[in-house]
Order: sequence, then structure tokens, then C-alpha cells
Amino acid sequence: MNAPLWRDASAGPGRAAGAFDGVADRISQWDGSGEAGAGAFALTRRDFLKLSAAAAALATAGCRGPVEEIVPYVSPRTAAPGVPQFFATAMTLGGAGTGVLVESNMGRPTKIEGNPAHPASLGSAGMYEQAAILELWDPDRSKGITLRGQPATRIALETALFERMEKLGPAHGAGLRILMRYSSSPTLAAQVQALLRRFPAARVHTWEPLHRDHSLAGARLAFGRAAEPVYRFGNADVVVAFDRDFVGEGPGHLRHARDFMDRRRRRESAPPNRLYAFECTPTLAGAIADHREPLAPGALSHALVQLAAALQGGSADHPLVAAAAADLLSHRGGCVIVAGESMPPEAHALVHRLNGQLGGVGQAVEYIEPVQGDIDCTRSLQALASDMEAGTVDTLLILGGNPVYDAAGDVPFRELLARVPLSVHHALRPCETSAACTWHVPQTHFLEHWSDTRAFDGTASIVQPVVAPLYDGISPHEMVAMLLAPIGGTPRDWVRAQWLGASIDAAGEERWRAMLREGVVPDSAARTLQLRARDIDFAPPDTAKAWSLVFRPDQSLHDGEFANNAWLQEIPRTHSKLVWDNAAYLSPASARSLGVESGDRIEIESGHARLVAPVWILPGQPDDTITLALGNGRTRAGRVGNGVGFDAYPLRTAASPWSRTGANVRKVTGEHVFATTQNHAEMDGRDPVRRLNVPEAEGLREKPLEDEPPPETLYPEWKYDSYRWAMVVDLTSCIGCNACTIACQAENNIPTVGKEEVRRGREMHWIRVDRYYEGSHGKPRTHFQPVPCMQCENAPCEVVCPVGATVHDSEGINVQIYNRCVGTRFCSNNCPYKVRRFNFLHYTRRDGEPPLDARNPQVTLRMRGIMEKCNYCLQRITRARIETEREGRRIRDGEVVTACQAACPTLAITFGDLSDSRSAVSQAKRSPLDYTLLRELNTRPRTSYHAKVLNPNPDVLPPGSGGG
Amino acid sequence: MSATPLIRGRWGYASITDKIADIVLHRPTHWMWAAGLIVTLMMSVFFFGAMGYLFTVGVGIWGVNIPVAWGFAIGNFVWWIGIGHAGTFISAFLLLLRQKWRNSINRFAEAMTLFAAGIAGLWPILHLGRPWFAYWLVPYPSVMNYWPQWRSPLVWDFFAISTYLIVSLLFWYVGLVPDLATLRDRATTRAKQMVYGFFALGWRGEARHWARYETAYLLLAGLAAPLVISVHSIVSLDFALGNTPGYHSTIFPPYFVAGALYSGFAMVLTLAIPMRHFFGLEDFITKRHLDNAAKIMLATGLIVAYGYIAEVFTAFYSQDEYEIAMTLNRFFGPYAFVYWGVIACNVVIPQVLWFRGVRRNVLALFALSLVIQLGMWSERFMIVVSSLSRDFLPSSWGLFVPTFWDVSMLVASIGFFFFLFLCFIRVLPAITIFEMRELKHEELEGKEP
Amino acid sequence: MSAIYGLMAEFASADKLVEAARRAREAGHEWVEAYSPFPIEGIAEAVGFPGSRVPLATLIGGLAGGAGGFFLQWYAAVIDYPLNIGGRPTNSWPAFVPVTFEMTVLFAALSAVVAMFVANGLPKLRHPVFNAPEFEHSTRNRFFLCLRADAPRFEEKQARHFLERLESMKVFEVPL
Amino acid sequence: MAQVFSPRAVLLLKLAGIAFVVALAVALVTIYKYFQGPGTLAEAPEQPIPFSHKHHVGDDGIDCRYCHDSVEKSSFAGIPSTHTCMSCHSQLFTDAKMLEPVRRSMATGQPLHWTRVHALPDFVYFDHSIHVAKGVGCIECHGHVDRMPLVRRVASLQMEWCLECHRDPEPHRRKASLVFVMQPTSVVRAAGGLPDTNIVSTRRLTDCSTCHR
Repeated sequence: MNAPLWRDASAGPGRAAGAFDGVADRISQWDGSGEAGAGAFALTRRDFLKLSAAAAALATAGCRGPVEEIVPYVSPRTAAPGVPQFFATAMTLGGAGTGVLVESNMGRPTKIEGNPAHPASLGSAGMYEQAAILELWDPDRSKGITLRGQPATRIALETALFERMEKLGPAHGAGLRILMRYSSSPTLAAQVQALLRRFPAARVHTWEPLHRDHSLAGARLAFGRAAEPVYRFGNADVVVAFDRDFVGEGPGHLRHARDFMDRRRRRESAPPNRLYAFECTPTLAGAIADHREPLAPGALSHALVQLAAALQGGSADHPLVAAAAADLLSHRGGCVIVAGESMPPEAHALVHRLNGQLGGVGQAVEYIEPVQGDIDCTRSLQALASDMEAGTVDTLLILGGNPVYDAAGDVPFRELLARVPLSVHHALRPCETSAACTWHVPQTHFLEHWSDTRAFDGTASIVQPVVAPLYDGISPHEMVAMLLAPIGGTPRDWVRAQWLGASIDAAGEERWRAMLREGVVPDSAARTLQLRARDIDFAPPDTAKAWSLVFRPDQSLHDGEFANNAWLQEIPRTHSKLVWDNAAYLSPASARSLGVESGDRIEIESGHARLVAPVWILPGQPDDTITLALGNGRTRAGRVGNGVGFDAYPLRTAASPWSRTGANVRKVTGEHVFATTQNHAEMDGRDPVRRLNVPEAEGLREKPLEDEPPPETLYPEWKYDSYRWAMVVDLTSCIGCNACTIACQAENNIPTVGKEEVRRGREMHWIRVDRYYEGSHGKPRTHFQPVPCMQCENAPCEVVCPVGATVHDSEGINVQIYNRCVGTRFCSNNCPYKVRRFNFLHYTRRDGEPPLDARNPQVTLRMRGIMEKCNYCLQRITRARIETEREGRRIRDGEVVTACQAACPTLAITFGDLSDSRSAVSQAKRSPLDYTLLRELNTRPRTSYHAKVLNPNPDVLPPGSGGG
Repeated sequence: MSATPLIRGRWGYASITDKIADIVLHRPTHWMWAAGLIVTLMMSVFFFGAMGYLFTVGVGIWGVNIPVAWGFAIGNFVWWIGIGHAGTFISAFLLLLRQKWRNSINRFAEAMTLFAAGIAGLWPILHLGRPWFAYWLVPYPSVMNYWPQWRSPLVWDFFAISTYLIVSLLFWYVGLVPDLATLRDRATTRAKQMVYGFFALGWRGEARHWARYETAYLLLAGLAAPLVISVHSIVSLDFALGNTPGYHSTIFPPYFVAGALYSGFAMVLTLAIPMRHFFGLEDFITKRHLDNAAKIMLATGLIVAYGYIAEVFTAFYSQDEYEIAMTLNRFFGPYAFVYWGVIACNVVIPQVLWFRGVRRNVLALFALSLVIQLGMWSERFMIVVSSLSRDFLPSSWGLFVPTFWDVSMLVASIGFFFFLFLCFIRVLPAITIFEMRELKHEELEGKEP
Repeated sequence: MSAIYGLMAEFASADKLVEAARRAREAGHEWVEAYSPFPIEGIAEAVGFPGSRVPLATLIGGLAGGAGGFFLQWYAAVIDYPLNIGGRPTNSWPAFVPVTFEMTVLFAALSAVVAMFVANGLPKLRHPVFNAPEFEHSTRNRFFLCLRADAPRFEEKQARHFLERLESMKVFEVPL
Repeated sequence: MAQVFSPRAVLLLKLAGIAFVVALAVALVTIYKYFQGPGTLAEAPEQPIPFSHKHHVGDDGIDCRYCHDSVEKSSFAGIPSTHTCMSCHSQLFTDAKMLEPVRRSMATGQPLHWTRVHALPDFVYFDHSIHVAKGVGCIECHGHVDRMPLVRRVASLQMEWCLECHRDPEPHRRKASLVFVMQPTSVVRAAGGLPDTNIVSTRRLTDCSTCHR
């Protein structure tokens, strides 16, 4: 399949012309690139084609396909211009890889989805994986090598480094330092080894701001060696989490969420699992927990110690701890305790021991070699810092990362860099660090280079490029290679050799192709280690009286590297629903004690650092703790990310990376304006989210939630003779992670609008995740509810449109005809679900919006003055319909997957054809838990919900427990 | 009925004719009129400038958002169209009801109607996201083979308002023809003679002409009467047909019509009181006229008050949780001040009209007319905005905050209105001359009631 | 002497005009025209006006407008491009009522006005009566009676004689 | 009193009136014409190479799919690559002046830039493959390209034109295998080329979402 693929992937230069064809009304002739022209046509009104300067630069840069052959993901379609293709590759974050499929239109990557064959994804994709496409197209990416800010050539860089290496050679490379991030790339590891063989005196350091030092140290304490737990939540009836958001963040969280919810949904076979969450800042795990207890960091350790005691047959005075202990004991072998990074190493060690004692090991938890290796980032960075201090660092190569910004507050990295004669910063974008380095070298995006990576469970994937570097990027492997004695071949050869040796035999070739096609290296998962935890005594210090600070990665920006990503900036943080900001989260009580409201500013002083931050009152936050999100307040992130929020890193020290006690806090003058997407947090008795506990849910078998027939109507029923598309959202499974929102944004070319517009209430997300609180403000129960368009059969919006711009099609989809819309906004007024979005201004022309090439050519770009909304991914349905019609058959169940459905880690969204009574969605609709929103209005929604079923421990009645 | 005559003092056919016609033909320009013209002209220029800005940047310059997708623009529209009701009501209804006192106020009231309705018609277009496609509301055989969506109240609006404008214009023009003839015959310069002559269409007051003329005029009145009612009823359907709590209410049509006349008559007074003063028309627009207008305001005001009460009653009587929540939200929600302002301006204060002394106190009436217009505008705001700000799903609740452009464009539109009116009184007879002669005639005949 | 449009008598009051018109008809004069600054009760009968057909025109216009309005909507929504709008029937006739009503009123009003002007032979910017001296007062405070010269059996001397016997302020010829 | 208007004035006014009416009529017609788009028999646009479909299709009888090779698989029919041209012209007319641009393109790797003849409005999504699959002959929309020295547009491509067929596709359809036959559909059908595919629902064909999204 060589030729066609190659052609297809390399439909580039034409494409650039294509994008401009739109303007010049000409089409280019290179295979398929004409379609790009047509794509540009279809994609936009003519006036959209006046690209922003940045995008124009891009378009002219064009995307040549990578020169080597790349192999598409097994695709049902034969390659043809205008038909999107999917390529399997993997994205590495925090050292762990997640398999993804990249949709490529005429050689232009436009969307990233999960790879079903990959253990960390199983087809789902998180926010970061999906938003990475925007990183690729970011106009603020480095466009070339710079030497002290001045453009330089690659030759110049290579010579500079070569001379350096010559000079360092005699000293065996003493003074040569490399600062990396967590990496699980065997190829890179091998390269580094080679480098160290050449320069034995050189040193490699690692700094990952969101490091896993505590858990690794804990493992060392428990097992005398580093190890990483791999959880199998599918085997756990009872899960007790100590400040561990296992469904929301960290390596494998997508998989964890899937396993946990699969287990929870299996009500029929086994009793559903139960989750106790003892945590500080409210997280997704806390939101889905059957019991959640907000505790300050110190108290968390004490709770764990109590639990240990209780499991030893002792007693726990905390009722919930006692209950949890009892539950654990009654589920030996089928239970697991998980601890978060914020817990001290001893706590981790203790947890390992308890898991062993409860028989969880081998069942719900296994141990493997850490995929990123046995590294203590804190020490590693401190070592580097002291050497820089001492002036013994001559050449420093910073491979990715942004230490100047994200090093612990007590490591003055910027100043230290000044003492390094030659520093090279290799990254995707110019940032705080590159400004302080001698050289800055543009890095290739992972969609642009060859590499490999390991998943949370050790499974390896080959990273294959789907597009040639948009700018003259250099891949990490090439970068390291520059320091090595010149070796032959290309990065592809190096990676290939890593996995197949030098052999080019047919069998090897076939294995190689399979790896690329499937996106995983067969049975490469790490083998499990047989470890027994030794006893360690853990006596946590007394809980502090003064304020304690808690540092958490920003839910959207990770450690700050995504700060220039408009999609992520505008994703509402799951609990606060804040966008384009971070805040000092306070509990209602603490806020009262400080006399502050949301929006007031407080000064936080801890150690030598002080910081003024705006307050946001967060129900469920423990008292006397302030949570600060890391990753904001970037100064050199780019046009999108500069000056958004405040930088909390200065308060963070190497010694206490996740929390500090004894901070001084006082109110200061000044107001801060927040932008939030949800102003009202309670359900006001309207129960949009129906909740029940397992026993009540069982009761529904006799009497379903909605058993009475739909309200009467004067009109005759409208007949739908073909497909009847419909959707069911399971609120039990929904963890509120926003993956659906990003997926929708990417699929449907949804623009971002910026903080000011969101503040005005003009966000554009087609599927929003509503968050409701229930119960006390101190310890509320949190509910999430994704709300796309309900596709009402009696759509109120359609009746009031004066120009018929929103109508029903024969398959029952409430379609919005952009080119007919005049923008009366009557439809939005009349939509009881308020799912319609309006282009009040020309948002698609905003600065920071992705260029045309990054857009989905199957979806129209909307100009200002036009209403838009969810349409069940009409373009996907249409594509499937055309293909099946060509084959003269009906669309099969599951053949159309909406973007949100594809992304959802917990399979909470079911979509399909109601006219087929055996389809998954038809079956879901028959569930006793099925209900529709605002049924009394008789809008007859096609989208319905499954009530949220919780499984609280009957012995404890937590505040605000669910009740239908 | 009061015994005071409709024309005060000793006036004859000739003097009436001269008095009124000379305002147009001979009266030297008064500095206050000139000043007013300049100020309002500047406001008008700003109005159209702002429109240009609006069209280039988009409705985002206003405070509208989701959920409050309708803001000032629609409120202004409803308010203006309401004001545009009094004129035709006076001409049509009072004619049918043989209310002779209408004769001295119908001409300028109709002009007011035209200007107000015209400005009202602008707002829905300004309000559009893509105003340049406004013509898609017009049914015409297009290359798209596509038509307006007839179930939408906005399409009904389009038909109602354009019909109303056309019929009002006809009504007004037909009424003008004999007076244009008068001006033609009294014009001093050739140009004026030609212009007035052209529009007089060669009217010569022959008996048969008068006969057909009166029939046609009466028929127009008969047609305009239901039309007046229909227009604001249909406007009210923009809301009543919506399902938003606070919109979805059967009381709307009558209560909107009453509100329209309420604000309309207020505007009549706002215009009549200074006009009769500056142009010395006290003898034609007498205190008795003002008194009658005030009585109508009192009556319509009470109907409006009933509307408010009925809304609250039905909310609680229906036990509909959304209606109740909406009502409480109006009482105590973020926009409570608007609601109570409305109650004060439209219900409480106007009760002073029960006193004859107030009804005949020119200054008091003038002040009151302003209060009522403020009140009626606030009512539109209350209905449009506060209802939308909190509808069904608590998650989507939000507030509307007007921007500079919201406020300035409203003010500018008022300026434009007065600009048009100032021009009108110097170009056309503000009082129907021939009907005044007729009135005098009937008075001589002793037929005057 | 040149041809004239007719003989005209000027009066000071409406009643005198009515009286004069009646007498003129009794005296067998045909094509009697009366000009007044405002509509006068009874004058139409006095000059022998059979009554206008403007109402009929209005009725027809109204009916046509209404029927057309409804048909337009029905054709567009049911025949030309039937669409599923919020699950409502294509022929949602109750929703068609407002437009139908407005169209009725609009066309009725238009036809009333048009009929009136057409029947009155207006616009007619030039007309012989404007040649009459002092006719400008017909739009102020004077009333005129005109016996048209082109009437059958019009005999100038006798007509002038007749007019002078009326209590008119003056009698004069209206030149063509 | 004197007449206000001289006979001449009246005459002028009447003429002005007539002129106004005429002007209005003209304006309306022009606007209508404008929205009809450029005349459907528009002049063929200038092309970098005067490529003659008449010669290649009509005379040489080359199948449409030889150049437009994705027409059955994709929304886009496909514009032939320079290689495709050269596969013949490396032997034929190798030194023809006319073909200079092709050779240059081959040499430089810079694609040829043709001028788009059938440009749909930006918000319309047209898919060749399904039309071909359902037996809509090329000739239905593109006319007798086999008789066109230079390709020109023969259809307005207005929505009304699309609907005409979408509302009643039958007369415009033929046997799927005869799609590329350059004969009027009526002739083909008469010759036994009746459609062998079926349209699931014509209602679906007039859904807005069929072409707009």
C-alpha cells in the first residue's frame, strides 16, 4: 500500500495552495490537494479565508508529509483524496504514554482520539491528548533556532555543540549536563546511555514538576526498591482513596476510570463497587465517591494511620474511617487502598503494606518497574542546582521542560542558568527558560517525530509522525544525537532498530508494520514484580493549626505546559467552573473566618515567598487549607497563556512539593473578576440530576423512573421512517472530566471566546458539563451532568425561527442551517435547556484560534451573528450514510460514534439508532433508570439520561447522601 | 361631558385656517425650536453612526448573552411600537366613537405614531446577528426555493408592523390631502406652491369628492381599529408563545395593548403640552383635551395594573414551580429594583389622575407623562430580561448587564424621534385644519356636543 | 367670447351653498358642482350624488388579500417545501391566522384609498376651476357653486340669471 | 386664482412617473438576474493549459475516471496529478509548446493551478461518490464535456437547481454502470439503462442536513 499512502500523506504543497485556492478561486492539481481547496471552500465562507497573519505563515509553510513511509491505522476505507485517514501513535505526558489515533485530512492532522488497542486508552482520550492537536498548530511555536534571541542556523548550532564536545572530550564530558523530563522512551534511554558511555563524567538530571518522588520513595521504604503500583480497579469491590484522584489525573487515569465504572455498572452480576475518598481539594474521584471526607493534608495521614490501626483490629474514632476499615476487612482480596502523591512516603509505604495484608496485591494492584525509571526529581534538580551554583556546569542541555518557571520556589534556576557558559533549551515553544538560555532549539511536536514510549503499565508504543515538521523542529532524538559521535540513519531507523535490531528481514518488516498499524508493541507490558512490603512505623506529625497550603496541578494546564492552549484555558475547571484563571480555593467556613468573598484578594505568606491571590470559595474544601493550582501565571507562554492567573510555584519548596503548613494569610484590598460558566450551583428542587442509592435502583425493576406515558399533545405524531438517532448519557458513569467537551470542540470547529466573553456568558461549548452541589456547603455531594442538545422531537426552538434556519431532518435531528440563520436568537430564548450557542462576535477570527488547516473540513466554520449547537456530529452520520448507501446497506449499530462518545473514558454516552430495537441505545432507553430532562414541557427529547446510582455504605449516612 | 367648548375663544373659518397654516408658512423660526433641532439632529447622527459600528462589529457590543439573548433592542422595539399606538387609536377609535375632541390632536398623534412605529421597526433589524439578511423574512420566490417559517411570531411581527406602518401612513396622508390643498392655495413662494400642490394631488373640495373621501376615511378607521389591537397583540405573542417562565402567559395580548395605549397617550401629552405652549395653540388643544387624554391614561393604566396582578395570581394559583420561581425572582431577584420601579411608575404614581386638579394641571401632566414612559420602558425590560435571566435549568442562569452601546443607542433613538417630530411641525399643519373648520361649522350649527 | 368651463357663484356659508345647490337642481340645472373648505352634510344629495362604490372595492380588496395571504402560507409550507418544524403538522393553519388577518387589512385599506382617488379622478393637478378668481378661498372660508357649461341644455344667460338671483356674493365665469 | 401647474409641468411629472416605474422594474429584474448567478452558459474560464475535454473524452474516448480517479470513492472527484498527464505525454506531443507548463510542473514538482469551473457556495457539502453510486450521470450536471474544447459550467448550481433533482431524482438517474456514458439520461434510459439502485427516501434528499452542516 506504499504508493497511495505516501501520496495521500504527502498531499501537502498542493494543500497550501489549496487553502489559498479558496481566495483565488483556483484549485491546485497535486493529488487530492484540490480537495483541500474544496475543503477550504466547504469549510468556510469566503471571508473566513482571510487568514490571520500567523495562520497565513502556517499555510505557506504547508505540511509536507514525512519523507519516510508511515502506516495508517487499519481503516475501513480505501485511501482517497477527501477521505480522512487515521494513524496510530502515542502521546507522552509525565513520562507515561497514551495511545491515540490521529485523524488526518489530506495530510493535515485535525483530530486526536484514543486508540482502542492501547491499554491506557481503550479508545478514550483525555483533555490533554485531544487538545494536543492545538499544540501542534499553535502559531506561537518556535519557528527556528535562536542564539541569545537572534535567529541562528542549524549548522551554527551543530558546530557550536561539536566544538563543545571536542573541548569536553578529554575531561570525559565533565561539565556536560542534560536536564530531561520523565521519559519512558527506550530509544532515548539508549541514546543517553550511549552518551554517558562517550562522556562518563557527564551527568543526566531529571525534573518533572509533577514528579512521583513520594510514591517512589514510599516503594523504596516498603520494598527496599523502587516500584510502581498498577491498579486493576475492575477487581476491587471496595476502594479507599487517600487524596488520590485516580480517575482524573496521573498515568493511566483513563484506564482507571474505565475499569472502575465498568465494575460499577455491572450491577446485575456482582454488587456494585464502593469508593471511600479521603481527600483535600475536591477532585473527580471525590465527586464519584460514595463517601467523601474533606481532610487537611495533616489530617489525611492521621486518618490513614487510624485506618491501619482499625485494620489491625484496633479502633478508629473517625466514623467513616471505621466504616471503611470494616468494609475493607469484609472484602479481603477484593479491595484496594490508593494514596496520592501528596501523601508522604511513609504513607505510601503503609498503604503498600495494608494492600498486601488485605490481599489486594495480585488482585487489584500489581507492582512493576517504574516506567520512567527510579528517579528522585527533587534530589536530581537540587544536585544540578548546587553544581550550577558551584560553576561546575559548563554545558547544559535542557530537553523539554521549563525549569525556570516550574522549578521549586527555593531553586533559583534563572539566576543559576546565568552561570552556565553554554545552555541549550530544546522545547516546543519559546518560554521563560528559553529566554534565560544561550540557545533555543525548536522541538518537534509528537505528531511530527519518530519516537517510542511506555504506558503506565509498561506497554510500549511507537510514536510515528503524521505530518512533516511545520517549522524546522528537531526531535529529541536528533538533539541528543548531536552530542554523540555522528551516527548513520534517521530517527526512524534508530527507533526501528531499538525494537527490531538492525535486521531488515521480511518478518521484522511485518512486525514493524503491525506495531505502527496497531499503535502498540505486542506483549510489551512490564512483567509484574513479586514484592512483600515490610513493616514500617508511621507517626505523622500533629496537624498544624495555622493555614496549610496545598499545591495541585491545574486541571486544564497540567504543570503549565498547556498554558498557551486556548481550548484548555477555556475548559471549565471541574468543580469551580472557572475558566482562564486559577484561584486560592477556600472552604466556605474559612472564607467566613477571613471575611472574604469569592473575588476578594488575599495575601499568602509562607517562608520567604509571598503571593497575592484571588479567592474562590469551593464547597467541599477542608477548612483552614488553601489550594493553589500550579501552571498559571506564565509570562512567556505565548499570546494565549501570558498573564493568565497567578504563578504558585514560588510558594512551593523542594522539601514540601505538595503542601505546606504554617502559612500566614490576610485579606488585602482589590477585587478580581472571575469568569465562570455556571453561576448557580444548587438544583433548587428541580432535580435535573436524578440520584438514587443501590436499593432504590433495584426497586425500579418493578416501577421505572419514568413509567407514565409522555404528556398528551394536540398534534399528530410525526412519522420517522428511516433512522432515528438518539443518545443516552449515564450519570452514574460520568466523572465530569470534560473530555467530551474538548472532543466536541475539536470535532466541530468550536471557537474559544476568551475570558471577557465567558464572563458575559458567551461560551460556545456545544456539550457542557453542569455541576450541582447537594447537601451542606462544607461537605456537599457533587453531581456532574453533561448537557448537549436534547434533539427534542417537539423542538421549541424550531417553531419560533422566522427563517426556518433550524428544522428537523427526516432522521429526527434538530439541525441548524448556518447559512440560513439571521441571528434572531429567538431559538435560544425558547430552548429550555439553553444548549444553543451564538456567535455574538466574530470568534473564529480571534487571535489564538487554530488556523484553517487545523479545522475539520467536514464542518462549516460559523461567522458572527449565527446560532450553533450540537447536531449529534451530523458530519459523522453523513459520512457513514454515504458509505453505507454506496454499499447499499443500512448503517450498523455502533458504526456512527459521536465525538463526545468516542472520547468518554467511562463509556457514559451511548448513541445510535432507535428504529433498530436491538441497538445499544434502544436497549439503554428501555432501562428503568432512563429519564428525560424537563419532561413536563413535553419537548420529547431524543437525548435522555440514566439516573445516578450511588452505593453508600448503609452503616454510614454521609451528609447530603443521594436520594431520588 | 364637560361643557367647555373644543375651540376656545372667537375663531372663524378664516382665522382658524390662517392661524394653523401660518405656523408652517409664515411663522419665523423660534430659537428654541432651532436649538432643539440641532441637538436632536446630533443625536440622530450618533444613532446612525452607532448602527454602522453595530453592523461592522456585531451585536456583541451589547450586553446580550446566553441565556439573556434578547436585551435592550427588543425592549426598545416593544416600547416604541407601544408609543406608536396612540395615534392610530385616536384617529380610528375616537372617530368611530364620534369623539369630536380628537380632531385637534389626531394629526400630530398620527405623525407621532408613524415616527415611533418606524423607529420601532428598526430595532428588530438592528437586533439581528446578520441584519443584511433581514429580507429573508419577506416571502419572495428565491433561488433557494425557501420561505419564511410561518409559525414564528417574528414573521407575524413583520407582517403586522409593515401593515400597520402602511395603513397608518395612508390614513395620515388621506387626512392631509385637503390641508395640503389649503397650504397650496396659501403658499407664498412658487416652490412651496408646487410641492404642496403636488402632494395635494389637485384636491378641490368638490361635493362628490368630499362624499367619497369621508366614506374612505371612515372605512380606513374601521380597518385601522382592529389593526391597532392586532399589532401589539402579535408583538406580545413573541413572548406569550415562548415557553420561558414570564413569557408564556395568556394575559399578554390585552395587557400589552393596554400598556401600549398607556405609553402612547403619555407620549401624546409629552408632545402636545410643549407644542400648544410654544405655538400658542391653547385654544385648539384645550385643557379639556388634556383632561380626556389623562382619563384614558388612567383607564389603560388600571388595565395594566390588572395585568400585573393577574400574572402574580396565575403564577401562584397554577402552582407551577417555574412560574412561582419567576415571580419571586421578579420580587426579590437581582432585577427586583426594576419590578418595583415599574409598579411605582405605572401603578402607584398615576393614581393621582383621579384628581381633576391634576388632570387639568399642565405641568403635573407633563411630568406624569414622562414618569409613565419610564415605567413602561422598564416594564419591557422586566419582561424581556428578568424572565430570561432565570429559566428552567439552574445551571444556565445568568445576568444581563447593559453596555454603553445599549444605553446610548436607546437615548439616540429618542433623539431621532424628536428630530423627526420637530421637522414635522414646521412642514405640515400639526392640527387638521379642515376638521377644525368643520368643528366650527357644527359649533355654529349648534351641533357641537 | 372664449369657451368657459362654467359659471360659478361664491357664497359665505355652507347652508347657503347647500340651499343654492338644491335650488339649482330644482331649476333643472344638471352637472352642478359645489366646492367647500370642509365636508358639508347633505351637499352630496343636493348636487345629486348617487353614492360611492368605495366600500365595495374595499370589501373585494380585503377578501382578496386574506385569501392570497393564506394561500401563500399554505402553498409555501405544505406544497413547495414541506418541513418538519418542531414536530408540528405542515399545515399548521392556526399559525397562519395572524398573517392572513394582516393581509386582509392591508389590501382592504389600500383598495379603499385607491378606489377613492380613482373615483374622484385624482390626482389631477390642473383643473379649470383653479382658473376661477378667488377660488383659493375654497380651501379657506368660501363656498362655490358651479354650473358646468358643457352640461346638456346649459344656456349661459339663463344660468347667470339664475345664479345672480341666489344670495351669492358674486357670480363669475370659469374660463377653460 | 392661477393654475399651480403649467401643462408642461404636468407633462414632465407624468414622464417622471413613468420613468420611475420603468427604473423600478429594471432594478428588480437586474437583482433577480444577479441572484441567478452568472449565466449558465457562461464563457469557459481561462486555464493554464487549454486542456480540451472534447479531444480527450470525445475523440480519444478516455474514461472520466482515468483522471478523476476518486470520483467513486470520495466527495472530491480528483484532479489528475502531473504524473497522470505525463503517463501519456511523455510519449505523445512530447515537445508541444502547449504542454510546456506540464513538463515544467513535472520538473519543478510545482503543481499546476487550474481555475475552478464548478465552484459551489462555501456552505454546501457535495459528494461525488454518492451521486455516482446512485446513477447520476456526469452529463446531468457537467453537460456534454465531451463536446467542450474548454470546460464551462452548464448548470446554475443554485439551490433551486439542486432541489429540482433531489425532489424528483428518478428521471435524472440511470444504470450505475452507465454513469460515465456521455449520453443524455433520457436516451440512456430509453436504451434500457434504467437505474439499478434505489433511493431510500426522497424526503431525506430534501432535508437541509443532506447538503448543509
